Amino acid sequence: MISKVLIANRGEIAVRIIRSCRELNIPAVAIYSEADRTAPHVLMADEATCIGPPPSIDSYLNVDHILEAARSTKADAIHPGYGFLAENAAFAQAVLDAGITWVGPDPQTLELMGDKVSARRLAQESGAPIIPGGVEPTADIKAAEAIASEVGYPILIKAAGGGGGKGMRIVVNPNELPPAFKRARSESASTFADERVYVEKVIEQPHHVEIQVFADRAGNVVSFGERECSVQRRYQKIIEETPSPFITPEVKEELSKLAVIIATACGYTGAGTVEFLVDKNQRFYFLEMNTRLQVEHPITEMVTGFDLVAEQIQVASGKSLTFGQEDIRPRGHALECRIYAEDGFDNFTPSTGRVLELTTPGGVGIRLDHGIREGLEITPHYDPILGKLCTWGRTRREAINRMTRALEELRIVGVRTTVPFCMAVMSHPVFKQGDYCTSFIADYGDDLQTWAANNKDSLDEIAALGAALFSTAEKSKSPDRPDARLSNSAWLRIGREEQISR
Amino acid sequence: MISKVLIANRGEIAVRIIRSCRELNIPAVAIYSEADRTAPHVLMADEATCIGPPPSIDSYLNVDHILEAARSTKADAIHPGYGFLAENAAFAQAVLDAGITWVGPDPQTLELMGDKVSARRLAQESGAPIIPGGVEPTADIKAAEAIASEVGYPILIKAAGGGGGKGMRIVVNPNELPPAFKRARSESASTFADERVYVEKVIEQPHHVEIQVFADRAGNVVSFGERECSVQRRYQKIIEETPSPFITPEVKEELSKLAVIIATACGYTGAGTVEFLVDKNQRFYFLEMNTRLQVEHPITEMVTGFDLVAEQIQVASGKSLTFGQEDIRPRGHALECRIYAEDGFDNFTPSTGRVLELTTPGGVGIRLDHGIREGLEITPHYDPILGKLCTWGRTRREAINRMTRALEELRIVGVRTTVPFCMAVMSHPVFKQGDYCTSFIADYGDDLQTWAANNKDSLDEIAALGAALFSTAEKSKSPDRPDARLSNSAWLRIGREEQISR
Amino acid sequence: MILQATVADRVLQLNISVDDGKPRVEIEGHQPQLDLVKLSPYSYSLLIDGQSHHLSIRPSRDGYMVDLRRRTYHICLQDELDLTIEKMGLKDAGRDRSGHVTAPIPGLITAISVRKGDKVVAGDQLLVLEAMKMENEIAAPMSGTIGALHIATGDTVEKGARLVDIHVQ
Amino acid sequence: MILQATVADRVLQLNISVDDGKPRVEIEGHQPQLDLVKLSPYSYSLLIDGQSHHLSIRPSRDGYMVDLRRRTYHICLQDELDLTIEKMGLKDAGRDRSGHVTAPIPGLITAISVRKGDKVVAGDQLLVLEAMKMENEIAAPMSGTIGALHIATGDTVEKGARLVDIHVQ
Repeated sequence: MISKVLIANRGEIAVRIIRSCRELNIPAVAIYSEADRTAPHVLMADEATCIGPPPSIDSYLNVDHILEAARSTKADAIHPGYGFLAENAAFAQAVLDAGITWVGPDPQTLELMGDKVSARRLAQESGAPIIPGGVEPTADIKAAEAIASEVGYPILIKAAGGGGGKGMRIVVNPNELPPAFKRARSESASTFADERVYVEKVIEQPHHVEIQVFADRAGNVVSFGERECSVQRRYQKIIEETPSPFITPEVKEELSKLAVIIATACGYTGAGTVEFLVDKNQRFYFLEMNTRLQVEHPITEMVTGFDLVAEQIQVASGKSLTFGQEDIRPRGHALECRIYAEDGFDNFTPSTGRVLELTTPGGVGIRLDHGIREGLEITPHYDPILGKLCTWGRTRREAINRMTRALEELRIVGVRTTVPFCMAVMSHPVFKQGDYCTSFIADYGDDLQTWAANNKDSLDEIAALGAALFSTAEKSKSPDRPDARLSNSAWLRIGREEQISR
Repeated sequence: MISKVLIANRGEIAVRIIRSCRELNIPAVAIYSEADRTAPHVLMADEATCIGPPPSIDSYLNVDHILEAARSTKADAIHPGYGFLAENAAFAQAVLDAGITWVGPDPQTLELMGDKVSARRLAQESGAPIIPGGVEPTADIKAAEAIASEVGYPILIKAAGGGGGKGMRIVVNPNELPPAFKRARSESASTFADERVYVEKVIEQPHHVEIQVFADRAGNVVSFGERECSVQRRYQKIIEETPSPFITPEVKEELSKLAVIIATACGYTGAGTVEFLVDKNQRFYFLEMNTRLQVEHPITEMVTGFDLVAEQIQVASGKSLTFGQEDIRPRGHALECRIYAEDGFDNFTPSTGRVLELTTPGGVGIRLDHGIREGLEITPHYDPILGKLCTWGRTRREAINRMTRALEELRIVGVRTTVPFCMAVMSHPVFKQGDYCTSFIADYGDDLQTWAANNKDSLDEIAALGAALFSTAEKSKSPDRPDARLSNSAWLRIGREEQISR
Repeated sequence: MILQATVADRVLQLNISVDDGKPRVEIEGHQPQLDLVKLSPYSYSLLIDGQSHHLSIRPSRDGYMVDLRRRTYHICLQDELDLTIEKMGLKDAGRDRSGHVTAPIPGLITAISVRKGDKVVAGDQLLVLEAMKMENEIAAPMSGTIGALHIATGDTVEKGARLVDIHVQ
Repeated sequence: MILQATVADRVLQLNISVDDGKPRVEIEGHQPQLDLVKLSPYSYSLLIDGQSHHLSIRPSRDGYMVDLRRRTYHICLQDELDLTIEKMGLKDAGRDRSGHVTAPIPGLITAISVRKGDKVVAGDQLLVLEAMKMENEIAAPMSGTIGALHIATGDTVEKGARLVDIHVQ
């Protein structure tokens, strides 16, 4: 049994985990860097311990401090959330060595599936196709040329040690290969200290589709169905939905089956995600397995009714699943929009500042997970995710209309967010038809900009009126610029409201 | 087709209706009294019109002003919400006479079901049992005595024109009848201008169970299942749930069937609720029909997935139901706690004041509908409902644990609310077992108080520490009481945080 | 500095000092690690030995109101000087022979039945206070002569607001 | 009073007056009914001919920032005096021969490669600005001599903050 959980994370995911701990009646310990003393996860937790200065490397990635925090608060389990140390096998091992329960798969499984080569090999042995060419990375141009001519151009070159799009390039014909390979190899070496790269077939109009799996120690493994995650910017997801509007029931069935086989083969426990690419002809390829809770897990919770974090804690405490595959019956349609502190119309430039106002949406079919509050400073130290807004509808159309309504209700003033960008996506005909692939943002970026500009123009006058009334009211209050004509009841009313408003 | 909806209401229900209008892409017009200029329903609506001074009689009940607002904003439909004019047949008729669509049943149906005598007669003719004795009200002591001896003591005397418990008394033996009848008759006459009273059999350990029905103009009528509403104070509901933890599947089936027959018989359209009392032996009696949207409709939406307000608007615009009885498949368990501006531990005394802080709960399985914001003044003019917190769980137990967690997260500072009272109910063993009837609060009020006191004691020291640190920090800032010992970095830190915090 | 905190019917002794730039409070014989940070005009985060509490603290008429875990605590704080004054009975010195009738609930004054100088008997109706659709008759708690009326018909009053003074003969 | 509002590339004329105690604004040839009420330190409700708008308004470096329907508008307001000053070219009078290198994104200064007095060629690396895990090299936009450095390693800077001055020879 678990009697106290330390959450080795921050932000919305730490808040998310605290909620499930509360519902299970298990006390939760927050850790925080000096920059996060007043963050919501600290306010909501039962206990909170400072584990270092703002830089992640000194705090949220500081294994010794985190273990010391667990010892001093007598936490007997650690939930890593996602990111930071969630997929770090050495950390998981250190947690186990300290006699603490690790809410996640075994360190051996983290290691096995964290290595691209061994993960792909396991997938292949499990019967999952992998992208042609991408079995072993290489630093040798001759080997690269051989793979390329075997799988056919265009090909993709990708760093072996990396992710997030770094060192990635597409090569359309053989002449371009040697220089592109050379540059990718050196970028890969400098960024990831590993000069090997993958040479892969380019998948046309790819869809990113993933399967949520769940396993206990007794060997029960189930699939919670798929999520379509093809709205991406810089190879990072921004909008997800379930069910996928693209894949056929047959493909869905097969991906679920493969994901369960893979999870079984690697001895998985807890919540995991098997990622696939699906091309325009519904041909699919294993991509990788994420050996942790996924950012977008709430949409699966919305359609299935399960609390995946609570189930993670139950499994970690040694319990077997209390449900079988037949109990997982998705209903309706769910969407997630990630709320990043980024300007979606300015190349997703990060934004920092103080949250001056926060008003959250409510009512039917809404779920909001966030880690901010009014008055909180958004610093550049950490991942820019502020929260996730999810909607559920009986139909995809209802979920989209609800998302538009909820995005309109969500007021975050003080930092720029991806809210208006997500509103533009919701109104785009290609998205509405469910007919998009991973190049959606690249292909339709101009449309989305235009939508933003159209809506902006019509509101210029209102904004100008607001500013003019505000400035005139301010001047009429200021003693050094008394404007007799404007010091009248209308302006005084504003002043009075202000005095009493807090 | 409806092109613009005026919402003849305020508070959480006006906000609720605006949300569905938005999702249907229909502009919404808010009306507001002078006390509500900055209320959320005004801020969220597309348009807003002032319809008079604060007292309801001059604003939200002012038929002429409301119709004028509809005319001037070119609204072609009026949604009345609940309360105010929602069940007023004359208003509904005036709306229709003005050529405006009424989102509700026909005025004739309002009239028929609004009159207790005709409603009970119709229910009886439809095959629904009614409480013995309660067919016709009377002002005659002889008739009262005859009914009483027929149905047997104890009996209940109840005003014919009233509701909300006014003029109600229980009589245990024949001697007490004449004086009790006399007092009830005169109270009834002075309060409702109708001296007639009902003399009814007392139902032992009654449960208040109601069926949500829905009908279109084409004669399709469906049942959305039941709600158990037995946690009541002063005959007003405070906590509701679905499914009922008490009634048997057979009773549930039969109540649904009867409700559909009654709705069909009265020519109902839109959303309505048929209320029953169920005694400890599962014997049931028709109580009344509420010919409007019910406060507690969200829990039905949570288990069935339907948006009842959107369906109301569709039906009002002339469309037939796009679903049948077989499409209504409730899943899991939902609970509602009403958040009133009342002190649940001080006899539900109303509380007024400014909302100084509002933090809303989020995450898995939560729904919040409210009509407040930070800085809003809660005035004594209107119904004290601030909002409704609903949770969904795969099981009743999960929904209760989630509700406890969500009530803890909901911070409303500045006015007293029923939040702590609801927390006490969630932790009470009788409620947890689902073994409660309408006398629950009366029977276990002391337990709930004790729970509150127990939890209070343990937190006294923390509150005292907070106040002491606060007062010392305040003093160290104040120039007229400089306390050198305390003007140190720790206190300055507080001061600095304050300066930057807004 | 010694403070005496009264919370409902409990009296707590607090000894406040400063140690190495940090506030130290001894309460009920123990001295917890404390960290108080302001979040917003009314809201504070207080860590007590690492236990996290989210409080609202604001001054009130007779002390402080603290909101904690959805309950409101009224805290009266007295330092040595306050306690000395109380012991000497100075606080009662100014009390006059007036009875103050205060509002038991917040509401609207919809009717006033008395005027200044009227003689009333305990139980006589003074005024009607309407709150959330309920009419509440406010009766004289004692016999005497009506002094000042602090309200007029149509006024909104807070709970505890002084409504009418009655001078006892 | 005449105000000129610049919103992005649009210029709007506003004529503000008071009529019977109420503000009247003529904008683009029409004069809507207006009602502005403050809700919180930054938040306002504005009714324009009954159309409801929930805005956030706050002063910024060069005017006002208005948040409306989830977008931020930068509004520059100029009255007759401001416009006269601008016409006379007085605003440009103080401009010197310095190039100001500003932060293109908010972030942390993790390295500085130049010192005051250094000569740089356009394209030379000046410093590294780290934002949300990405390192951004900031290069000299022009050749010249480094003047003032407004930042130090470890500083957090806002978007648009002045980082380094370059004097053009």
